[in-house]
Amino acid sequence: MAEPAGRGPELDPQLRKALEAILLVVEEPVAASTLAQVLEVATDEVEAALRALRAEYVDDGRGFVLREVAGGWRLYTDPGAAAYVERFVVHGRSGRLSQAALETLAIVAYKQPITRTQVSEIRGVDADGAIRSLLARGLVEEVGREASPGQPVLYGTTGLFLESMGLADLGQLAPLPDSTSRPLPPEPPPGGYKAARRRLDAPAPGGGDGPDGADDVT
Amino acid sequence: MAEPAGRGPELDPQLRKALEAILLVVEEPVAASTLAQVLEVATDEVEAALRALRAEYVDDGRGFVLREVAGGWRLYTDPGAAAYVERFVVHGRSGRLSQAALETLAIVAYKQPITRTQVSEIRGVDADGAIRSLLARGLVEEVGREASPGQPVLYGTTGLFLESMGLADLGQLAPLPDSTSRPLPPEPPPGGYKAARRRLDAPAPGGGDGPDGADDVT
Amino acid sequence: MASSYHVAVGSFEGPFDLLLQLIARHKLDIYEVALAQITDDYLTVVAEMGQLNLEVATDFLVVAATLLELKAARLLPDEDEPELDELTLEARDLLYARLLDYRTFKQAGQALGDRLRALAGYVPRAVPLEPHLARLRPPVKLPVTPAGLAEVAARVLAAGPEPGVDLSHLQPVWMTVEEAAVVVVEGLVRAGGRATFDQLTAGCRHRVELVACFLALLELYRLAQVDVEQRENFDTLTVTTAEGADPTRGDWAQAAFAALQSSTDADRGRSRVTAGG
Repeated sequence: MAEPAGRGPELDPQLRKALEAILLVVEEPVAASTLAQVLEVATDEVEAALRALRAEYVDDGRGFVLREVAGGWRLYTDPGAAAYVERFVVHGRSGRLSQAALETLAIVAYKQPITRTQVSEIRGVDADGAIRSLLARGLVEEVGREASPGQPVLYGTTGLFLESMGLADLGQLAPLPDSTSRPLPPEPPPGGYKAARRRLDAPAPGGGDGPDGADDVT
Repeated sequence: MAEPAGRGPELDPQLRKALEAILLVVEEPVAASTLAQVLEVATDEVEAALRALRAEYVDDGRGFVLREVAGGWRLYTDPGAAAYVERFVVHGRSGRLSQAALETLAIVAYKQPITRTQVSEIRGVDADGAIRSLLARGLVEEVGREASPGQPVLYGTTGLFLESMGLADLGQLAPLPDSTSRPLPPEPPPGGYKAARRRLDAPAPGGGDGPDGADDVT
Repeated sequence: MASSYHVAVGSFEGPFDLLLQLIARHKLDIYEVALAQITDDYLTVVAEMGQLNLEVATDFLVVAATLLELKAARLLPDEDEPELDELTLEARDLLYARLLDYRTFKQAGQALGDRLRALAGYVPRAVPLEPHLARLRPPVKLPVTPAGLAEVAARVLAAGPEPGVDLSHLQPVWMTVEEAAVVVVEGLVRAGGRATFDQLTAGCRHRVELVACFLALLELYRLAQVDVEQRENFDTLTVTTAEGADPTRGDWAQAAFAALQSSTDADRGRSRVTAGG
């Protein structure tokens, strides 16, 4: 994918200058097609130039890199300089996510669109706090409403999620391990469930003629 | 001022990488002395490197330039690419608000005047980016400073905000929906079991609390 | 006593996470484990949650009920009928499927977290536009009506931040299983030794309390303090004091309480041994 060092031929200086200037002001990854439109150049050409530029930055050992994520291109600091950059970026972009938030993020990412209740069912506990946190961080968003009673909100992941994960699109998410392919383990019932049930079903032993005092209770 | 083309000798690759990474993320011009401190390099050396970098960008015809303004250094788009950048800004995404920015705007609107920290506390994540974006779009502005240690800036909404919402003044903001539509808090436990529990915990069952004692419970 | 327990309350994310941790602690493979094996440990942790005044969330109790049922089935003597009860098996399969599902997403979440950390070194440029460019930006279109903004504000203001540890289910406890046992025992005494489950739990105001009472009932049944009668599945449960007990005297209640107490103590003793070994 990355072009070899040879930078000259396909990188028109004017195109490079325009691309670099625009990349400096984008606030989210910008699609090659958008750049092509603004620059009135074929998308192919823009893409080729972006790839050449990406390779050039790497070859030159620059402090910034050009990445293609979330369906677009954007400038990032080179991780090699992270130690210095941290001093100037007061707040980490999303801090550290709690385990609850990560679980919830995974469920939303792989099952989207999904309702809050469905997330809670998988987690076994309420997911409100975690979803709220992910909403606030811009990693998930409301994507619609389910056509069912109460019309619960459906959630999905955002472009920022893809960007943070370094993914071009959701198709690049690592496949989930298939847990259902394994057979269920045995649950040895030494006593036998049927036997247990039968005892429950058996008529009450003795004392069946409890006094009618029961009425007083309620 | 600008060094001649000769770029090699005085620009240590590691120093250049660190400087470029930092320059990519700083929002305000950053002083050479600050960079020197963080990088643990003499200020002279940093200044020389910055000047060399500035010259390098010019020589290479990059789309960005390094300028020394207001006692610091910052990256700017190259004026030679202004036409493209302007077209991108005008035709770019028409200032759609992110969910994070919208939530922050709602908080500022209903809780103004409010500090950045207070907004962050309510949202549970850092609000700097969202406030910056709202400031840049003219929807919120600084309205004063809190009379507390550090005198943090207080933010409020702008006239443009009212105009965008079609409101004459803040008094026309829709009242907050009643919070009772949220899940009810848990009900108190049924009367009696606490008392009963105490009896269970009581040391010796005196034997006297037979059926007659039970009547007291209800 | 709780300190000897390695699974600290609050260090797991929910009932399935707790199950996974218990399975791991016993060095059992998730595909080999008989869930009933970890019933005691699970109940001990849930009881601790109650003592720490954490809400014993409904889902913890639902899982507890399934585990208890599995365990009860294992403890009962084998009779000539080797078939498994369909409902119990179904409950087991469902629980197990949910556990595996949860495990899948827990692992996926960890992978996402690893990836986030690995990529944290890439910081995007996110710098305000130069003033002359900012002026060119088209005016923002607010995507909401005033009423919509109010809704957003209400939601965000009511929510508050996510707690550091996941205690989002932290609420005042309604009723522990121990307390529920008192409700059942005393209700039964007052009723003269026979009452329906509905009558015994008429004072319960929340589903969690009902579940707690049901667990207490199962425990009393296990301890042979009560008998339970049900004509058919989903029919009314009728509870009676165990055969031969005279409910009109205090002795039966005291005996039941004593049995509960020693059972709890025994459970804790077992847990200590398990945790130590």
